[in-house]
Amino acid sequence: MRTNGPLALIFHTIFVVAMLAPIVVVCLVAFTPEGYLSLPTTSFSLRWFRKIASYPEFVHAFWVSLGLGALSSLVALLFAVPAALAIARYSFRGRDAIAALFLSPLMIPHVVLGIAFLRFFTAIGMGGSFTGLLVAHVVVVFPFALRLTLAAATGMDRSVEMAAVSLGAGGWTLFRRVTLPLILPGVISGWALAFIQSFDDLTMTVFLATPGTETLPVRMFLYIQDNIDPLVTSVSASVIAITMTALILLDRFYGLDRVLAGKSDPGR
Amino acid sequence: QQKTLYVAGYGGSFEKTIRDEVIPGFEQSNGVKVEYVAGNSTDTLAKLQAQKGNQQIDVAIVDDGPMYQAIQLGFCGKIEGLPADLYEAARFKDDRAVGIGLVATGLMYNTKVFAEKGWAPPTSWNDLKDPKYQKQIVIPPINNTYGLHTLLMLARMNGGSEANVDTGFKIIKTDINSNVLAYEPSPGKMTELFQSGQAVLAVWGTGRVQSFANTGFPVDFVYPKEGAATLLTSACPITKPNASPLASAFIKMLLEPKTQLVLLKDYGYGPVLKSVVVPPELGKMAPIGERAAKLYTPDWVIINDKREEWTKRWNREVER
Amino acid sequence: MAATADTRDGRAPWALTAPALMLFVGVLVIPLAMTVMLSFHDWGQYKGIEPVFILKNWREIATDPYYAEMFWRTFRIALLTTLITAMFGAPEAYILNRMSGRWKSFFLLVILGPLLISVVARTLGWALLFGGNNGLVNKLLMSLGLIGSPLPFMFTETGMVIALAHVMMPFMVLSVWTALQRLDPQIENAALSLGAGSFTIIRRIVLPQIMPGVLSGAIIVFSLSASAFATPAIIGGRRLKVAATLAYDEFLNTLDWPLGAAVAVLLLVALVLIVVGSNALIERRYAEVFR
Amino acid sequence: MSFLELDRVAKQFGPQTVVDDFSLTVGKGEFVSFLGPSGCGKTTTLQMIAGFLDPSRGAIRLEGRDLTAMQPAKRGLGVVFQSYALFPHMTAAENVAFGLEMRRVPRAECRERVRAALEMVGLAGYEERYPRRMSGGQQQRVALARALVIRPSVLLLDEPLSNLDAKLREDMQIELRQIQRNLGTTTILVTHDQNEAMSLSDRIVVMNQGCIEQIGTPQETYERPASAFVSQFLGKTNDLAATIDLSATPRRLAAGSWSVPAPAGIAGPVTVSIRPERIGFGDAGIAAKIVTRIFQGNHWLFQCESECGPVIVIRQNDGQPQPAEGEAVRLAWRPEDMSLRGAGGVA
Amino acid sequence: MSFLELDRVAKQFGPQTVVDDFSLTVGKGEFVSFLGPSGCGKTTTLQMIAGFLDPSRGAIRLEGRDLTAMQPAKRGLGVVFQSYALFPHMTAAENVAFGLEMRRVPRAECRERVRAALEMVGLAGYEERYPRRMSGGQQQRVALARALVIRPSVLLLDEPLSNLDAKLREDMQIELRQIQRNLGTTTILVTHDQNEAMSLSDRIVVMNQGCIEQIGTPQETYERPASAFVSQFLGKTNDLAATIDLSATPRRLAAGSWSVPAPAGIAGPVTVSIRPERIGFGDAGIAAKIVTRIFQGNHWLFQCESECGPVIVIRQNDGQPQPAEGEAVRLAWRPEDMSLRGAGGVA
Ligand SMILES: Nc1ncnc2c1ncn2[C@@H]1O[C@H](COP(=O)(O)OP(=O)(O)OP(=O)(O)O)[C@@H](O)[C@H]1O
Ligand SMILES: Nc1ncnc2c1ncn2[C@@H]1O[C@H](COP(=O)(O)OP(=O)(O)OP(=O)(O)O)[C@@H](O)[C@H]1O
Ligand SMILES: CC(C)C[C@H](N)C(=O)O
Ligand SMILES: [Mg+2]
Ligand SMILES: [Mg+2]
Repeated sequence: MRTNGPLALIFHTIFVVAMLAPIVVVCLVAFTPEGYLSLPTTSFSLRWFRKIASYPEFVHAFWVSLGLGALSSLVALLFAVPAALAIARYSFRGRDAIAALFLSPLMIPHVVLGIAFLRFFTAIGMGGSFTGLLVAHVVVVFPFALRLTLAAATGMDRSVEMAAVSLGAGGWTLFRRVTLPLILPGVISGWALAFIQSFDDLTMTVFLATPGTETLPVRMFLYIQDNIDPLVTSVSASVIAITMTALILLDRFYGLDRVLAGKSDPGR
Repeated sequence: QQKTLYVAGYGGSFEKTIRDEVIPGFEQSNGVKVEYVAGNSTDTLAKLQAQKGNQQIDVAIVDDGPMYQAIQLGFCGKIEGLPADLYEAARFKDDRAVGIGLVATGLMYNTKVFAEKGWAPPTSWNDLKDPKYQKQIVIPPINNTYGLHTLLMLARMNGGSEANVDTGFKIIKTDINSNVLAYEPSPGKMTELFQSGQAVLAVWGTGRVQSFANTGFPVDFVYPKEGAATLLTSACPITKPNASPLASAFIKMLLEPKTQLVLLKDYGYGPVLKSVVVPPELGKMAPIGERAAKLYTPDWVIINDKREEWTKRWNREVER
Repeated sequence: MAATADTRDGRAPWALTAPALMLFVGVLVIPLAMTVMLSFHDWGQYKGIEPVFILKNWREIATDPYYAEMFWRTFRIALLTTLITAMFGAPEAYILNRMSGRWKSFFLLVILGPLLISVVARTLGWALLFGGNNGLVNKLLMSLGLIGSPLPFMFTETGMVIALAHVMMPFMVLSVWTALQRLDPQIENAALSLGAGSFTIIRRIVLPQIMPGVLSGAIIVFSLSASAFATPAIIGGRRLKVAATLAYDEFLNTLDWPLGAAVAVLLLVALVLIVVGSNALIERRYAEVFR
Repeated sequence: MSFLELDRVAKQFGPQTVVDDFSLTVGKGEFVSFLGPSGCGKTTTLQMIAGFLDPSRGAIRLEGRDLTAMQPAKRGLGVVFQSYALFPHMTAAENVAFGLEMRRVPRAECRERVRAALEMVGLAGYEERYPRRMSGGQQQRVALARALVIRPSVLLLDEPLSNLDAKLREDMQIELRQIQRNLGTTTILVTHDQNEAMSLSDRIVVMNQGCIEQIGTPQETYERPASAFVSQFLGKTNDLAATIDLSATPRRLAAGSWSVPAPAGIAGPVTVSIRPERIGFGDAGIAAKIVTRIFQGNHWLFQCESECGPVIVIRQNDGQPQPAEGEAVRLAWRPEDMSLRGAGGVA
Repeated sequence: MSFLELDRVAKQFGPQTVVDDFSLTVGKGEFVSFLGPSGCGKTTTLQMIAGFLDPSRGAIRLEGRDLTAMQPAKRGLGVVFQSYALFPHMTAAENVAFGLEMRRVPRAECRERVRAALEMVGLAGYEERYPRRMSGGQQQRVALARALVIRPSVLLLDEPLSNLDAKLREDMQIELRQIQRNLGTTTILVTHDQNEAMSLSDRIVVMNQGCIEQIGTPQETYERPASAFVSQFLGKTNDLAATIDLSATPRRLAAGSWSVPAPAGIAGPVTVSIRPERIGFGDAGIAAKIVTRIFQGNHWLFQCESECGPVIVIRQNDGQPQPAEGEAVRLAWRPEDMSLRGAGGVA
């Protein structure tokens, strides 16, 4: 197998540094002993991490975000995967229009979506419910699930599916045992982006969240109403730390490349 | 069945204060559950408009500017039985809302940077024109009350008035605009710009500056010699079918001297009741006593009439 | 070649899209239709929203060059962002794909990193790096004597594009990476044996085959950048408004929802046209890859 | 009994007709091969039988029932694809086990049958290997095992042995034949290898440009080709230009210096077809010179330039000295081994 | 002159050694074939020569220069992959033109050469077709045209004709041989087809389990196999158990009722190897019964059960009546056609 040349590795290094720089800075600030945003120079302090403990609503909001993100991206996949397969494989009348409709949540500013959903849910008596928030998130993250699944499904070798059919696999089994594993990299990437998008959304969620269903970004946004202080950075650093821990555990017990590259032979 | 009262108000430390100091007592004495819906003034107002005719919120706490809009749009009900010793400035027409805290709009500056550079602390609105602050000033935009005050003050100092703010626009456009780093309404962003050293001078309110200074950051507030304008944090009960009488009760609780002192301590709000006695250590910045008396209170009747037009003009002339 | 017989194709795509279509019609189309309706309503400072049918807002947008300027900036920024993410993200995905298993997943996650922390904290990072005289990078560059005055970043269009490209990068990298999974490495070897250099292989052999992925990434990035609110608001500030911040302003500060709705609907329509148009163009250009 | 029936089947891709007017009846347990030049429509026909492509015209019936009405999964087919179509995300064993799992074969039996199938194709020990890590021939054998293990009632094989060496190929052929005999599996084999087709099939279908040229037993098609195409395509054939000399009595068929008594009913210029393995080197016959001599293991192939044009000759490698390149020889054959064609057809 | 040299090359995949101690010197313009069972490491070796895989040990030199130091693109190779590896997003013509474009061949010349190349492989008229819309054999031919059109100095062919019918295959073989002769192209061919290897190659490399078993001309490897493996792998061989009877004078080699004078230097139980095409039916010889008779076009294959075990016999299809299945026959061969192995090796 061909490996990356020195030029590629230099490019890669610069790329990764540029991607990480702002984040590293934020994480560093989390360790400041000062009461305001500053890079720790002489000493590091955990005071801003300790302070998280005195805001139980942050912890609660984290769980809400986690649950909402996981649930909405999962539900979105349930709808998006079949739709993506249809769009990738068939040319039928209205295909382009449907594809455009499915992508439209990407194209509307989230403020507008937030208010549109708030009006709509209020009108149908679903205002302020978690279901409403969930449905809105499903719609908003749907395009990610769709587009990435689509990227994996277009141009897939169909004879493999035919082989499965000839061996007696039909419908659901065919999908679960053959089609899904083949498009798995796309599905997982789609899920990851959908999850993160839901986890990160602020502008729409501000309108739909009610007390008890406030997400972490909403909580942080409200927290910095009067003042920005390093708590924002320590919360961000904690989220990163939690994510990394989860991923390392996943890698240990399952293998990340299996998740990300699908189960097919890793080494080629 | 226990009833729920929805109170919409600012997030952050304000929310914390209300949750800790006001809500428990209120719930106990009224046998009701209070849900606090956090959001800044504009978010709350947008929610009111979106849920028009089907309001969830019972009490709204917003800045005075948005409050006038809310009243105009008919969202606010009448408050019965307001205390008598309310400052006149805290009253709204027909008692459709009431001020719960008094804030002065003036200048905030970074004391450490000023000291390092050997600059004298600002004293006047005219200091905003000083070219040495090139790209280091932050002013909230016009749809924020602080921005509106800046425009009004500059107009008044130069012979204008609420009815005629042309001079204000002209000065901002020609003399101040080049010094302005950003027209930033968000308090979080404002503090960030100071903390990262990008801004050193700003137009802001006493409440905000007080809590910023409380974090240990070297900033101070200046009442400009031409005068500072009054800004009110205000509350109103929301009109809705079978509105709860507890809405007014909740607002009145906010006006109790005990609550007023808490707001002063935690949030730098000047009390709106003449009768509240302020302990000296709490009143360093807040508009109290004599400072409160000297404040300039804009004429909102005229402003409201013109505001839409000014906003358009500001967007097209200043922020471009 | 279709796996299911041609005659049965008639119903299958509809059956597969039906659940998603129902979801969208149920909870997106109606609110969107309400928003479109809203854009034809009247609004006044005192009266609020009046449910009448007038063209006032649309006329205003059409005639006032202020809006044209905002939209022009919006699409300029979105296009630049898309180009940058494609130019850096696609090669990076390619490099990642050639790494060995463990490094591959590690760096993939590193690249997802920016999305894990909220916009607020992320842009804070940019401000600390580039903001004013105290920005780390600026300080470093100035002390090295490479630049005389700090590089302007905050409140500039450049800053907006860079910050947007930074957040959008994972979308591009992941999309391209997904498409790369399907590539047969022997095909690259074939090109190599025919005398193609690395660059030619990428341009002539790899790129056309991963076009579905690049297209997906570009569509996501372009749409998201054109409708992004937080990053332009925080980095660009109010003086560099884009369509989304404009709509935000009308919705939240002025409360003139009909005007805001008109701006949003226009943005949506423009984006749909651009995306569907370029999608069709690229699918036609690379028809063989998309079947 | 007609088990599988193709009735005037045709397939078009866009404007191009790729298979046309294809009618064939296959009996239960029969072994039929499709032979034909590359691109003549063999794979397309097979795919239609498998139900992966719909015929543009005509009908395909399995046990009298229209195929299109049956779910592909329900047809009980075993298919080997020309491109293998292995599941890339499954090991060899998992690939083979798949069809059994679909049939809910108990776990233990399944394991045993998979083991046996892999052993049969010579891949014992490769159970845990992923397709991408196997050689071309190994992949092909996994595909074969996968199709055979389910003991299908119909086997459709598209060049299933094309990447195997002669030895293994023969083993597999024997395996195939045995399975087909023991289980009564109806088998359709697409192959480019004539020996394979001839040694395995009950009947051979020779195709050309989407149409059937001839259907018959191996010996029929080889010895009594229905057309010039078939005779050229199956094995090698020498076509020599000759004339029937009417002036002589009895009439003589002559080519160069060589002449034999002519059969009746034909006159003028004719084409003489003769298989290369029927030509011997002798003292009489047409004069020729050996141009190249190619060693082919069990036989030698001679390309000769004769007075009647190029002629190829095959001689069994019986260990006797063979004529060298450049040597002048005489080529002879028995009159009954040649066939005559006049201007148009077969005589 | 050694043009291409492999010096004790080995390749490991993980713990598994797939090619080991492979040394070979190929002269300029030589035609060498790799023959060996499926999975023996042919593709792997070829890929190392092409530079797509790095040897785990050993060196590969092209014109004396280490291959790993040369850019793959600079090696002037033409490669045909076992899996074709066509560019799926390019038409047949674009696929073939690619290598020419890389060499900056002028547009008009390029077009002409592409046309000629496609015509040569019988694909004139398929210029605009995309690979996915072609049959297996057509794709393989595009791959071949793509490799040949650049007139490479080294051609590496991995089963380039496996999906072609016999006729086309022969045309292509002739093409290949001609190109190789005219341009002096050094060619390495991986094939599972012995006839192909024998008729094309100057030398054959017989591989087994990653190691070289024998290198030699086609006739050498067939007639004088270096090991039992080679003799079994190339063509068919009958191995009969026999004994050398020391009690008789002169010593005799006997199997069943058959016996001949024994050669010197060996004693006890031996294995007699004899090629099936060297066995004739006669009046004397060992007694056997014909079990199956398989028609193979230009020859017949008989599987017999003899008194010394199973024996296969190949007879040219000379048109004479052949023994039928079940018939009792006697099998005979010339003493010089058999080879003897004692307990261990080749005698
Ligand atoms: N990537 C890989 N990882 C591990 N083993 C491999 C890999 N590629 C090939 N092998 C193994 O190496 C051996 C040699 O493979 P190679 O492809 O060279 O065989 P081959 O001689 O070309 O066989 P065939 O005639 O079937 O194509 C095989 O046993 C195969 O399973
Ligand atoms: N999807 C398609 N679209 C258009 N033409 C096609 C398509 N698939 C095959 N063809 C054409 O149909 C003809 C028959 O193809 P088919 O695959 O049936 O040939 P085949 O007999 O299997 O040949 P081979 O022995 O080379 O595999 C070929 O000329 C091929 O180019
Ligand atoms: C992709 C998102 C993180 C973009 C974000 N909502 C913004 O406006 O910047
Ligand atoms: Mg085929
Ligand atoms: Mg191979």
